Order: sequence, then C-alpha cells, then structure tokens
Amino acid sequence: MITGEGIVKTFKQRGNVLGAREVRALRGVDFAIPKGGAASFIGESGCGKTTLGRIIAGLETYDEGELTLDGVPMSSLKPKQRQPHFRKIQLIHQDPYSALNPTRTIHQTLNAPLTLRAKQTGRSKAWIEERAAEVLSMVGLDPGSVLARYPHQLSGGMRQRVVIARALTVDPEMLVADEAVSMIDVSLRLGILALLKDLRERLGVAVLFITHDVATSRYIGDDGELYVIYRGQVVERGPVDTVIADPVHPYTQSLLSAIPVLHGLERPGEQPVTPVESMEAGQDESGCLFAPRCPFRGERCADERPLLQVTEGIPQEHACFYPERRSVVARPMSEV
Amino acid sequence: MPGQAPGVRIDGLTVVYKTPAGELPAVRDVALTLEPGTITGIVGESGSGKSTLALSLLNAVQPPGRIAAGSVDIDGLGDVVGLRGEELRKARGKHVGYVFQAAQNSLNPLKTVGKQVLDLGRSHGVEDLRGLVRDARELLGRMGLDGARVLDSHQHELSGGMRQRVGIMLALVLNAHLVVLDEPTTALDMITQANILKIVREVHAERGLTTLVITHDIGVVAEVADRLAVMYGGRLVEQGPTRQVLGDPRHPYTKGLIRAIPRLTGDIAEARALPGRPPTLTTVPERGCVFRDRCELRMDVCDTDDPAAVAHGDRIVACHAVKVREHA
Amino acid sequence: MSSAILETTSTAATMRRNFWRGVWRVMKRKPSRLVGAVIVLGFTFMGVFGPMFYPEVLPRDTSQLYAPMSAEHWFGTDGQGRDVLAQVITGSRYVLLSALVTAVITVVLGTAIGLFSGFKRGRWDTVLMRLTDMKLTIPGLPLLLVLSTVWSFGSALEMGLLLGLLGWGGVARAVRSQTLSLRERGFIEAARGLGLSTTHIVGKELLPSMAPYIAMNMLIAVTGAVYAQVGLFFLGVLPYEADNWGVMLNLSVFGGGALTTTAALPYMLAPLLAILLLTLGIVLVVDAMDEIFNPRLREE
Amino acid sequence: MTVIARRLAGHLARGIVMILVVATISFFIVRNIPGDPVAARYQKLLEQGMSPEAAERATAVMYGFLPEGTLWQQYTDYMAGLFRFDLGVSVTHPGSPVTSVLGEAAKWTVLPVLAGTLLSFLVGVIMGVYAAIKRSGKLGDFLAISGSLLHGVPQYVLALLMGAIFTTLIPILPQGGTADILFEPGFNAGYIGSLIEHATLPVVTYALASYGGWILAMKSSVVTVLGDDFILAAELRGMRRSIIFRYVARNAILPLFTILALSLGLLFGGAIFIEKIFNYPGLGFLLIDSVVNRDYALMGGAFLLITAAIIVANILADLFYTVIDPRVRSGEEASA
Amino acid sequence: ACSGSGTPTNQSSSGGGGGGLFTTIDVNRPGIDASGPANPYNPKGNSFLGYNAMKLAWVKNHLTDPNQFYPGIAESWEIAPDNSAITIKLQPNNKWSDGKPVTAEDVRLSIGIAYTQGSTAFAITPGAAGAAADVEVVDDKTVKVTQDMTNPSSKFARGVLDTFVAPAHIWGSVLPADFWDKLKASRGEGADAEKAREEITALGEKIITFAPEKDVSAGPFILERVNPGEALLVKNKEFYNAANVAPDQVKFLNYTGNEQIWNYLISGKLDHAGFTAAPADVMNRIKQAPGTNIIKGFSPVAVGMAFNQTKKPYDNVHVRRGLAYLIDRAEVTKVASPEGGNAAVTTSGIHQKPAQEWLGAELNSLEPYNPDPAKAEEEFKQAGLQKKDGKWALADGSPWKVTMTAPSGFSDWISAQENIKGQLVEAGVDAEVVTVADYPLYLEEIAAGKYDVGFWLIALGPAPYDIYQRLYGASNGWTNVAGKIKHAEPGKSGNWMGGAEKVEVDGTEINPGELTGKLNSVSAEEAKPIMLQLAKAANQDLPVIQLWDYVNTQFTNTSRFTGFPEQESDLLRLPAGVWIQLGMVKKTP
Ligand SMILES: Nc1ncnc2c1ncn2[C@@H]1O[C@H](COP(=O)(O)OP(=O)(O)OP(=O)(O)O)[C@@H](O)[C@H]1O
Ligand SMILES: Nc1ncnc2c1ncn2[C@@H]1O[C@H](COP(=O)(O)OP(=O)(O)OP(=O)(O)O)[C@@H](O)[C@H]1O
Ligand SMILES: [Mg+2]
Ligand SMILES: [Mg+2]
Repeated sequence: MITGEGIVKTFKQRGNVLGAREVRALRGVDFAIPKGGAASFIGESGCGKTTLGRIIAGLETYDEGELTLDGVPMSSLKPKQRQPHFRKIQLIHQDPYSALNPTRTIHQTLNAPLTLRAKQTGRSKAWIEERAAEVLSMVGLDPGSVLARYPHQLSGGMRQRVVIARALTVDPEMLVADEAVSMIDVSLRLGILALLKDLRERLGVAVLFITHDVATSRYIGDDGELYVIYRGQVVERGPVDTVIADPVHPYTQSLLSAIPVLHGLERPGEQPVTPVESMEAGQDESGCLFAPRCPFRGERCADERPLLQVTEGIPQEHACFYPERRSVVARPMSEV
Repeated sequence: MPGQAPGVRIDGLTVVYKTPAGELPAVRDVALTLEPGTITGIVGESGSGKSTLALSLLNAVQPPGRIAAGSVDIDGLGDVVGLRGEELRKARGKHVGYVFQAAQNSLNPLKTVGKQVLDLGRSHGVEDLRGLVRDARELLGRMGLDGARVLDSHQHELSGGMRQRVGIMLALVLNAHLVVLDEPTTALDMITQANILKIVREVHAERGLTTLVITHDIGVVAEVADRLAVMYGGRLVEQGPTRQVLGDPRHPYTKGLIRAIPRLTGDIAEARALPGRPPTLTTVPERGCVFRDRCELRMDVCDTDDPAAVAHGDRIVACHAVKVREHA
Repeated sequence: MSSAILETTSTAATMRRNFWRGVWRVMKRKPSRLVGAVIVLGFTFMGVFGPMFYPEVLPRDTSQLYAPMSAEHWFGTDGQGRDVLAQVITGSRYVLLSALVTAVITVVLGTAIGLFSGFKRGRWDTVLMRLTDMKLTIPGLPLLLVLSTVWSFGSALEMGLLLGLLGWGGVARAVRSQTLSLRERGFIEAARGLGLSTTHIVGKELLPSMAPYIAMNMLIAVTGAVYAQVGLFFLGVLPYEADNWGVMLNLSVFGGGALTTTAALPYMLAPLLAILLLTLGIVLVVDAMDEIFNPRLREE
Repeated sequence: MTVIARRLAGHLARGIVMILVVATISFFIVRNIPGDPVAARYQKLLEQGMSPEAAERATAVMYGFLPEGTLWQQYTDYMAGLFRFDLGVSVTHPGSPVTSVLGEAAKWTVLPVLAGTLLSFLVGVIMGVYAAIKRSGKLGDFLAISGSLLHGVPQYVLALLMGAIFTTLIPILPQGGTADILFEPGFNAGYIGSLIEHATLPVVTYALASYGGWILAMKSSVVTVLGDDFILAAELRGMRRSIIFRYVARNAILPLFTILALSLGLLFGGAIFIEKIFNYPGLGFLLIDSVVNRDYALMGGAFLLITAAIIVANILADLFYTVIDPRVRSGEEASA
Repeated sequence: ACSGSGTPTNQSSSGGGGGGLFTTIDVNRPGIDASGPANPYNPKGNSFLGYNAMKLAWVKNHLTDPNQFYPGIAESWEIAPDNSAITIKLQPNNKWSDGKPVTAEDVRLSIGIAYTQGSTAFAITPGAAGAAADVEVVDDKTVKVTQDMTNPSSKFARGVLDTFVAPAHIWGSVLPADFWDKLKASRGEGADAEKAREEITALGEKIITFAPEKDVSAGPFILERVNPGEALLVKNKEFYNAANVAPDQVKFLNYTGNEQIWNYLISGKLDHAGFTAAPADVMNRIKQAPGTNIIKGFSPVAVGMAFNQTKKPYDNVHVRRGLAYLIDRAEVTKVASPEGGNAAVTTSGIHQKPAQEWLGAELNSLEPYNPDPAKAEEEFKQAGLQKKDGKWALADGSPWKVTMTAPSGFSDWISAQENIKGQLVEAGVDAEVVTVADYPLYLEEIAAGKYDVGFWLIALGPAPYDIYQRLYGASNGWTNVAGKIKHAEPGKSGNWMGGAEKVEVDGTEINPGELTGKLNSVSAEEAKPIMLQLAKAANQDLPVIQLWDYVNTQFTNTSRFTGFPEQESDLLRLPAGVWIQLGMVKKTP
C-alpha cells in the first residue's frame, strides 16, 4: 500500500544572478495505491505526472506532505534507510532505448541487480543465470536469443520488455510506468499493456501508469483508478471507466474531448468541451487553477480553490464547484 | 478561387537509401493520387517510409537517399522528380508548403520569425515584403496567435504549439496550395493537438488547399483526412476514403492495426496487439509481401510475389489474400 | 549447475573474442586506421625494446661529424658522430614513457574529478569546476617554463607526473559534461532505482559509456605530452638528456645549424619525423575509437 | 542588454580574482627559483675579460634592482604595485620598469598573433565548411585528416619546418627581427613592407598551427548544424542557397567563439616556440629570456600578462557570444 | 633580404656621401633592447663600445702586458715607473657630437661615475688592490690620477684608462654636488664611511637608469634609432678623427642565438662579427660567402675540467692524473670547439701562447698528459682503484661513475662532456653527463660544492694574477682581502675545489694562493718565477685538466670594406668600432 498526502514539489530553476525562478510542479497531491492495485495519472504535458512518478519511485525528493510505503512514512527515515523501501518500486522509463545501457548486453544488464540480490540472500551463481532466464520468459522473451544481444539489436517493444524484466529482478511490489508505451510502435503497444496487466494478475505487482493517452489507461486492469492532474493538482479521481464515461470536471472533459475521433468507427461525443486556450493565462494562485481556461467558470472559481471532494450523485471525487456530467467521449459506431 | 488546389499523382515511386548493405528501398513502388482540394492522410509505423515519401513530393530526399524510380506529377509544376536547381527551389515553398514536426526545431534559432519571413520572401522574389509580413501576421492571427508578437520572437520564446502554427504559417504565406504536414502533432499534448488539427481543417477549407498529412497516429488521420493511405515497410498496402478504410479495413495489416488501437470505450478485450514486429530497412524482404511474416492469411505466393495494388471501387489494396477472396 | 557456470565463463570469453573481432572489423573498415595502428604499435615496440638493440653509450665516429644520410646512417650522424636514428630509437623510451605517464595521470585524474563533480553535483561541483576553470585559464606552456626554473623534472616519470598534473583540466571538464548528460539517461536512474552500488554505476555503467571519450582523450594527451616535453627540451630550459628528441632538436638547431646549413638537417628531421609519425598514427587511431567502443558501430 | 551588463560584472569579478590568484602563484614560484641573476652577470663579465674584482664591483650595483624585505613584505609590495600597474623593475633590463619592457614586447606578440589567428580562422572556417559538405568524399577525408594532423602537430615542428624551408633551403624570408632599421618608422611603404616581410614567417606559422583546429571545429559544427531540422526546413521552404548558407554559417560559427578565446590562449603559449624559432621579440621570447636570466620581476610580469590576456579574451568571447546568440541574451540558457 | 645589399642599403647610402653602411653585431650583447637608453653603463643600453661609447683608451690584446693601449678619448698617457700615477692628455680637438669640446671635466665626472659603478681603479672598497687615491684636473685637457700604494696593482693604469667617458654637460646632474666629499669619506673606516659607500653604490642605480634625451657621443658615431631587431648609428662629424672614419652608418643586427649569426654570415650580410662557435659545415658555408675572412687571434681564456676534491675519489691526485691520461683532448676539441679552440698542450693553468712567454722552455718540462691508457691504469692502481669485469671501481669495490655537470645551453661544453663520457666509457670508466637548467644555477651549485666534476674557465689573462686567480683564488679557498691572503677550509666560503693549501713543487713547499696574491703587485720579471712554480703546481696537482684554449676568431667581409686587422693582431679583442675610429677600415674601392 502506497499513499501520498499533500505532496508538494517546487523546482527552483537556477536562473541568472538575480533570483531563481520557481516552478510549482505539484501542489498537494493525495493518492493511494493498494497492493497489487492499479492507478493511472493523466494530464496535459507539464502537469507534473512524471515528477509525481519519480517521487513515488524515490528518484526525486518532495518539499511537503508525506509519502507512506507499507505504512512507513518516508520522511521519518534517513535517505540511506529509504532505499530498501524504494527498491520495491521500480520505474519503467518512457524511452526504452535510453533506459538500457547501450554498451552492455542484456545478460550484463540483468546480471547486475541479480548479483546484488544473490549476495543479499546468499544465493548461488547458478540462481542468477536461472533467474535471468526466468524474468525474460516472464515478459515474453526468449532468453536464449536475447541474452547475448546489445540493446540496439532489439526492437522497441523488446527493449521495453527487457526494461520490465530488469525491474522484475528485484521482485518489486509496484511498477511505475511513465509513458511506457508512447514510444512503442502502435501495433505493439497493446502487447506491453497486456504484459503489465498480466504481471499484475500473476505476480500481484501494483502498476502506476502515467500517460497522456487516456485510452491506454484502461488496459492495465478495469479495477484501476484514474487520477486527472492539472497543474500539479488532482482535479478528478475515480474508477477508470466511470471517469471516462462520465467526467465531471471541465478539465477532464476538455482532455477527453481533445481525443481524436476515429470517424468510421466512432461518432463524436455530444457535448465536447473546448477549453480557452493558452495555459499562460495568469499564474493566479488564489482561485481554481483551471478557471482561466474554463468555459463554465462561475463566481466562486476566481477566488476560491476547489478541493478534491465527493458530491451527491457523483461516483468519483472531483475538484470543481460546478460539477456536471457531460457526454464528451466518442462512442463506437457499433453501439448505435 | 476554385481550381487552385492542385492534384498530385505519384506513380511507381521508389526511394532507396545507401547503406553498408547496399541500396535499400525505403519506399517501394508507391502509387498515390491526391485529389485537388482533399486532405489525404498517410499512416504507418515508425520506419515505414512516410517521411521519405513526403520528402519525395518536393524531390527533397536527403542523401544518402535518392529517388530511384517513379514520378511525382503535380498540377502546375509537372513531374517534380525531373526538376532541378532553381526551378526546384522556386517550387518549394511557393507551390508546395512543408510543415515539420512540432517539437523539432524548424526555425533558425538566431533569427526572429519575422526576419525569417522576410528571408523567405526574398528567396522567392516577393516584391511587396511589407505585404508579406502583413499576410504572415494575419495568418498567425487566424490561428489564434498574437501575430505581431510572434513575428518579433525567436524560436526559443515560443511553445511547441506556437512553433507548429508558425510552421504552418510559413508553409502557407507564399500562397502554396499543396501542403505537406509531416507528423504535425507528434509530441504536442492532446489539447494542443486538437487545436492544431482544427486549424489544419479550417485553413484547408478556407484557402482551398490540397493537403497531405503524415502521421503514425490513426486518430489524427481519422480526425482530419478525407482519404487514408496505410504504409507498411515502404509500401502502400491500402488506401481509400477514411471512413471506409477504418470501418471496413481490407488489408490484414490495416485490420490488425485498427484492432491494436486502444479504445476509450467499448470492450477492451476486442483490442489486440499485432504479433511480430515492424520491419526496418534491412529486414524488409527483398521479394514478396512485406507483411507476410506477421500475416494471418499468409499464402505461398506471398513469399515470392509482390502483391500488386489493386483498385476495389474507391479502395486500393495490395494483398494476395484480398484478391483471392474477391475473385473467389 | 556447474554446466551453467561453465556456460557463463564461456559466454564472457566469447564476448571478449567478439569484442576483438569487432575491433578488427572497425580497423579494417578504413585502411588508414590500420596504418595508424601499425604506427602506434611500432612506436610502442620502439619504446619498449628499441633501447635494447643499442649499447648504453652509442658508438661515436669522430671522422663522421654531421654525416649525411647514408645506408649506414639512415639519418646521418650528430655532432659527436653518433647515429641519429639510433638516438631517436633509444630516445623514444623517455618520450613515450613520460607521455604514457602523463596520459594516465591526465585521464585518471581528469576522469575522477569530472565524474565526481558531475555525479555529486552541488557544492563540490562548483568548487571543482571553478578550480578547473582556473587551471584551464592559466596557459600551460608558460607555466611549465616558469616551473622549469624550480623543478628540473629529472626522470621520465617526474616529467610525466608534472605534465599530468597540469593537464587534467580539459578532460575533467569534458567528463563532467558527459557525466551530467549520461546521468539523466534512463539507465543510470534505473541502476540507482535497482539499488546498485555507486561503484557499480560509475564503474560499469558510466565509465564504459564514456570509454571512447576517455580513450580519445588519452591518446590526445599522449600527443600533448610528447609535444610539451619535447618542446621544453627543445627550448633548452630543461636539463639535457643525450638522446631525448627535444634535445636532439635543440642541438641540431642551436648547435648544428640545421636552420642554417643542410649538414645537420637530417639530425633535426629525424626527431621531427618521429613526432609527425606518432601524431599521424594517433590521429588515425583516434578516428576509430568511437566505433570500437560503440557496440552498434562495432558490430555492423 | 542588462544580461550583458550582469555577465560582464560577473566575469570581471571572476577575472580579477583569477588575476590575483595567478599573480600570487607566480610570485611564490618565481621567488623560489634557485640561481642568482647577479652571479650570471658576474660570470659573463669575467668571460668578457674583466678582472674578477672589477666584475664583482660592477655587478654589485645590480643588487639594487632586486626586491628587498621579507617575503611577506615583498608580496604585499608586489600586490599593491599590481593595482598601480607597477610590476617592479627588471634586472636584465636595468632601470626599465617591467611594464614598459612588457609593453614593447606585447606589441610584437599581439599583432602577429591576431593576424595569424584571423588568417587561420578565415581559411580554416571556409575549409571546414568544405570539409563538412564533402565529408563523405575523398576531399573531405583529406581535409579532415590534414586538419587533425596539423592540429596535432606541435607548433615548433611547423615552425622548424617553415624555418628550414624559407630561411635555409630557399632563403627568401628574413630570420628574426621586426623591420629593417634603415627605414624610417611610420606610414611609409618601405617600413610597412619591411614589417610585413619580417612578420610573414611567424604569422604564417601561427596560421598554419591553428588552422587545423579551426577546420576540425568548423567541420563538426557545420555537420551538426546541417543535421539540424531548420536547415532542411529552410531548404524545403525554397530559401535561396545564399540565405541557407548564412543560416548554416551563423549557427555553426557561434560555438567557435568560445574556442576562439581558448585558442588565443594557446597561441600565446605557442608564441613561445614560434618567437624563439623566428627570433621574434614578443612576449613568449621575453618569457624564455627572463627565465634563462632569472629575471624574477620580468618573468612574473610576462606570465601574468599572458594569463591576463587569456582571461580578457575569454571575457570578450563570452560577451560577444551573448550579443549574437539570442538564447543566451534572453537568459534562457544556463551557463554551460 | 637574402643579400646584404638590399634596397634599403642603397637608398641611404645615396644620401651618405659614399661612405656606405657598416653592418655588424655586438657579440657580447644579444638582444637589442629598443627601450634601452643610450647609456654605456646600462647593460641593455644602446651604447656601443667603440662606436658611440668611448673609453679613455683601448686595451691592447697583449699576451703578457696588461698596460698597453690604443688612444681613445686620451691622446697619450704617462705612467710612473712604479705605477704610482698616470697623467692623461686628451685629444686636443675632440668634440662631442653636439659641438661642445671634450674636456678634463668630462673625464673627472666620468671617473666619479666609475666610482658608483665599481671599477678596478676607482673602487670605494677600502684597501682594494690597484685603487686610485686621487684625481687631479691639471688643465683643460690633462688629468692626473694617482694610485693608493698601500695595496698596489700592476694593472693600475689599465684600470684608469679602461673608463667610459660621458659628457659632463649632459650627465652632470647624475652626481650630487657633494659627491667628491662623500667619496673622500667613503675611503675611510667606520660608520660614516660605510654610509657614504652605501650612498655611492645607491647612486649607481640611478646612473644605470639615466636616459639622455638624445645620444651625445664623442665617438665616431651617434645613435640614430633602434627597433627590437636592429640599431642604426650615423657618423659623428665632430669626432676628432672623423676624416678617417669610412662608414657613414653603422647597423647593429640583433641576435638571440648563434644560428642567427651563422645565417647573417653565410648570406654575407655582416662586415664584421665577433666570434661565435659554429659547427664545421656551417663554418665551411661561411667561408664560401664572398669576401669572408676569418681572422684569428689570441684569446686569454681556456677551459678546464675541474674537480671537487672534497668528493671521493677526486681527492686523490692519481685519479685526476689517470683521467688526464685517458682523455684525448684533441678529439674533445675537434668535437666541441673545432674553430674556436686549440687543444691544450698540457695543464699549466695558462693559455698556451702566454705560457711560452711566461715559462719559456720550461713549458716543455711539464708533463703533457698525452693519451696513454697504460699510464692511466698505473695511476688508477696507485690510487687504489680496482678493475672489475673491465670496469674501474672504487677502492672499497663500490661502483665509480664520473658525473660531469654542465649548464644547458653551453653546447660546446656539453659536446665536450659527451665526448669525454664516450672516451671514458670505452676505457672502462663509467661516466655520465648531467646538465642543469642554466648558467646562474650552475654557478650557484658548483660554488656550493654540489658537483663532482664540472667545467671551469681558467687562464683569464693577460694579467698574471688574473690567470691564476681562477685556480688558486676564491673557488679554491684563497681570498684576497685588502692585500691579505686568507685560506678557507674546503666547503667553506666558496671553496669548492677543495685543494690542499700547500703543495710541494720541486721539493719545496709552496702556498699557491699566496703566490697568486703576490702576482698582483710584482713586476713582469718578478712574476716569471712565480708563474713557473704555479704552472708546475697546476701541472702535477691537477685541480683541473686543461682541455682547450679558446681562440679569438673574428669574421670580416671585404666586399664592402677593407683594412681590417691582420691575423694575430693585438686589436682583435677590441670592438670593430675602435678599428674604425683609428682609421683602419676603408671602403672597398
Ligand atoms: N528538474 C526540473 N527542474 C525544473 N523544473 C522541472 C524539473 N522537472 C520538471 N520540472 C517542471 O515541473 C513541471 C512538471 O513536470 P513533469 O515532467 O512532471 O510533467 P509531465 O506531466 O510529466 O509532462 P509530460 O507529459 O510532458 O511528460 C513542468 O513545468 C516542468 O517544467
Ligand atoms: N539517412 C538515412 N540513411 C539510411 N536509412 C535511412 C535514412 N533515413 C531514413 N532511412 C530509413 O528509411 C526508412 C524509412 O524512413 P522514414 O524516415 O521515411 O520513416 P518514417 O515512416 O517517417 O518513420 P518515423 O515515424 O520514425 O518518422 C527507415 O527504415 C529508415 O531507417
Ligand atoms: Mg512526463
Ligand atoms: Mg518520419
């Protein structure tokens, strides 16, 4: 069980001589991912998804709030002590090429963490070899043909599988997949998604899926939760299908409206929402962050920040003063 | 002004790249017609030869590549493959506009956008440079930007979406009526993408253009294109009106591809990945169907013969299996 | 079980074999690289074994002072009637040895500082880079000249040590920027996420990725060191060593009049040619470094 | 423009600190040098046939030019003098302040170095563009290899070869000196001609020595820029070749300015060999001379001046960079 | 630029009235300093001896007599038989280049300046040998200088006449009004005298830095302009012998290395050049240049291989003798200094030529130390050295290596040592050559006794005291303080040679240092027997092995000028400017 409460992260950019520029990447994010569960973070570029994912994987520090792994609050530990906890959470990078060392064979890549593990648990060398083959088989690769190769000799999909296999060598409890399929060829994407789902089911590994392609978030399991993030804040949260089918936050609705319609297979949603453009509009910190772009903004939005809440008749949590369901997503033709 | 939109006929186009293993075709024997005034979309996975095809439209394949065979006939220009030197240069920009991928930098980092517009004007002998700048400003305004400010900006001062719009402006400002957009929305976020696509559609209609959109994202073509062509391993395997191709794909690759699209709604179990992996320049088989390794309908003839592109009404499909079924 | 272990060792061996085969492939790709490798190997041989072919004190023939080139004396003789070629060969050891020491120190120190700085970042980085900046700003040769008045760099090792201590700045700077960029690469982060030790990350992940870079710098440092020390000897600010190349240049020009008449010209040309050849060899070999260490380019 | 002012301020502060540090280092090195300038002169007088006692008395006066007081006192005097541009008096040029001796010599270094650098910069940059364009051909290969070779070959090798060719084998150029004394100095053809005649060998050697570096740097820079998308984009927009060439050139030359500054530094170093070999009375020559004669003040001064020149060159290059690169100007790019 | 008579020469000679341009170098002063003042006291000043810098008289290059001169500012002089005084008569119608006459006042001022600069005759050190006691202006053209006879020197006249003369109307301000009083005070004892001496020495600095606005010369030429490469002098029409001065202009070429001089000579650019060592091939090329002449003459310098006798085994005379028998000096000279030196016939401490004058037939009685391995072996055995596997080792069996040190840049010395090393190694004596960075360091370290074996200049004549002072002077323990000779222990007070204080010659024990000190004041005839004793001591005791005697070799070119001195001329150690002012050099018809 991994939970975060009010996580805040501010980047200080080392600008010029006169003062640094601050970027508020996360402004108090709450989340909870159960053991073996699934969660997806979606949002526009720059909204803080990656930052959050890296914080969860222990690769980035946070300024405020608390991250709790299996009931242990991380801020109570010294950096050294946190490491074993974070090892249970493995990050799968977006770019499978840069995630593998081009100068090392797959064999060498897998061996390093396995050797460490063997040392810790007192296992033999033979175990390392066995285990390497095992994790490769787990991700659907043939150990015999893959082990001796260099990353550049593999396709994108295979590389991504190797990255996942490497994460599996340390028996993680959770995988954080940051845009894990966006650089994979379209025809192979589903394969990786299916693999993640399969790992969840077989090994009970929780998956945190970060994407801006909302549709893919459905494929890691229908029990998953969707977190919609806007400018470092969660604006809507609920079961994947519920949020997609009945989004209530105007931002979620804008996002979903922006998804291209497969004319011929689908027909567009009836109430698409087009946000006012340009994110630059005012960094005003008091009101709703989305208000400047929101076509439905009301009086309260300007001065008050809505918090994530549950309201009558709406199954998901949301952060909007005027929640309203709108049918924005395209429907398959066949449903007609 | 009707009739300004040119038609384009690509025929038998083969483009090869020189590699240590010899000259290998990245685009092979492609035939494609762009009807005047339509938006045609080309989809294909990475390395399928889309960009190469797009560059061929301007006879701009970069070395070590070259157009080995075929013709690209553009109304009002003739066969571009035959054009050389100044003629070719003049055709570019004035007749054919080319829009680069968004996140990449298609602007000179050292010059303001306005100065680059002027360079463009001078290159094409525009006499009324003021008028050109005015046009540019209007175009930018049309796309929802503050034209004056953008013209005064350097590339690094613009966001990805803004750059992309500047790119479209530069492609159109000389009044080109054939526009090629290579991956116009890749690396942009969804909302910006939707905006750009909207702009593409509107500008296309307003200015009476013939447009070619190249992308790996079927969603993008489905959203904007009238006609859709699917590329695989350097070949066009299927083409036809967008709705027809999406609704009723014929080629097994198209089918597989469409099935592999993650869907927002509906049964997730319907979607499945295509087994195998896309070919690269070196793994494309020399003879026979390029898709056969991943094909469910593979037949013996696929190993030996290239399937010809055969018209089926509005649709053109290059598959032995489809032919067989049709004839049967 | 044991067979599995055997298998691993044999895979390692095959990989090593593959590496060398790859190197051979890379070298073969351009004949110039082979030439370069032959030259560099030739000099190495010369430095290691060359002096063994000659007596400790070269025979002199006072009837043949500054003799012209002949079959007997390929590059003539010097002002003492000693064979010039023999001096170039016996002198190569000092030059090459100290160049090697320089290169090793430059690279080890530069890489260590660059790695540390780039990997730790923060305050250490700032301090180290300020230091490096300063080092890079102070011109090397003038500093050497000034230093030569305090320290006479007696042995090849001392010479190499000093040049190395003066030369690491560029490497440190370059390695640091490489480290900074590699650091952001997924595989380094992944290794950290997997809990791998810093030693592993630096030794097995970072360093191999920088190998072509380091190797290149090493070779360049060799030429730089040869250049600097021969230069210092040539200027005559360092104590004299009979068969040092720089001393040969000095004696030929300032003693033999190589820039005045032709008699001592071969005496000057021989060490010059040696330097030129060595530089050429290294330049040609450097050209192959990138491909040797990049498995992609190596295997193709 | 404030960015420039701010950068200038930062650079100046750092430059001054550097100069002070270098001054301190050179002071202490120089004061630790064994050997006695007076003894050297004494022995010289003996060799000229002066009697030992007379020689002793004649050299006694030279002690007056040696610094006095404790080391610390000497140091503070030296540093205080530094701020008054007073570097003490030279022992080998008795009575002449070091600054005036340096000034005279600097004239003869700066001019040829600048001329040589400019010459090689121009030729090297043009050849570099060529080498980049023809990089897959024989010509490109040849240019690149010759560039590396020239770049790798020590300056004294070039200088010796040039000297051997043009003063020994085909004696058409003078060896040493600055101009024929018979010409009245000033703006007359004879004097200028004589100046040029004497400077030809050093200048051409400077040029040759740095030419290789330029060709290599320019080539790689042009190759990088040619690979940039905006060049292809410009081509596809049908821009004129001349305009594209300008785009390439401006973008490719930009990074060379940093190298230019560094190379000026190297040239000052290299000036030592070239000036020694061609007997050109510049700073490098002076430095050797002062080293051989143990002229502390002069040695320290020459070393300091050479270093200061490099620092100033670096500052200028950076400012220039700031002016012409809009990215730096607007403070976007953190200093590399 | 390849030929001496380029365009510029022709240009200016057309204006010069047919005298032409005399091109030369000043071998004693490499590196013309464009910013140097026209000041003869400044080592980098642009004052060229014999051209625009004048002395009272010019010292003849005599083998034995230091007191022979050619006239300069002085037309004639009279030396008292006991050397107690000299009366100088100036040239009657000599003028400075600005038209003012040269007077006794100028001489008096110059003598004052000489005190500040330290000179032999005008020394402020109390008790200095050969110092002047008084200067008296007799009349406008006559000056009389008397010697302080408490510690007289036979070279007194030389010390006086070898004095620069500067124009008082330009230089007058450099000496304070009370200078002569101060000088008097300084000759005494006590604190006041000490203070006065300090003040006078301090004046020296001021004088060295003095820069006259314009060169004012009483010599045949005046400085016109300088640049870092060359200096130009033009004829001084006021010079007393101007009518006989042939060249209109003199051009001094800069040089910073010998190779430059070689190039000038080969291209026939120089009308005269002092000696510079050159390798044989270069020498041949120089000789081939049209008009080139080589004039050789006596040079009172020799070089010896000196031992530090505090180091083993060099403390043993047999070792030194053994080495002397092993070294073939002819070969060494051939390699190291083929044109500039003659192999020493033996080690006498005196240059071969004056040795014949001083020693006569006795010279032949000295052991010549001709190469003789057998004798060497005998000597080594006597010294207790052992021969093991063909190599000589020390008495205790430890290895022996002759380590010779030379300053780098002294190419002839290094060549010689390299050659000696080869010879020794062949004879089974291990040897090596070590160099130190430069000459100042070499001097410092050799004086500190850091080297076993080094090269040392000896026989710096012609004054007999100067000759032996190099062997039996400060470096060997004897110091001459106010005429008193003291001996210091080896390793102390600069005694690095560490020889014995007394040696036995022909059965009598002598103290070579004291004998050398005596040479300062005795007459030539009295000196002869002392010289013989010292020569014998040096020959048998071998504090050094004399290797070669330098030869004064000068280059002239007769294409443009003739009338240069003959071979062996006594003018040869004087600058060519003196030859010119004496009216010798003439334009080639
Ligand atoms: N190391 C950093 N230094 C400074 N700012 C940063 C840093 N990392 C991220 N940011 C800023 O924090 C914000 C959130 O970035 P983050 O990468 O988390 O977004 P994201 O949602 O992953 O975007 P994308 O979809 O583009 O990957 C952005 O504005 C980004 O510019
Ligand atoms: N310069 C080149 N040299 C060699 N091969 C090349 C070159 N450029 C492209 N190719 C090859 O040609 C094929 C087609 O490339 P192209 O860029 O047209 O593909 P694409 O469909 O645009 O792919 P992407 O989606 O990655 O942009 C690829 O296999 C590629 O490897
Ligand atoms: Mg991200
Ligand atoms: Mg593409």
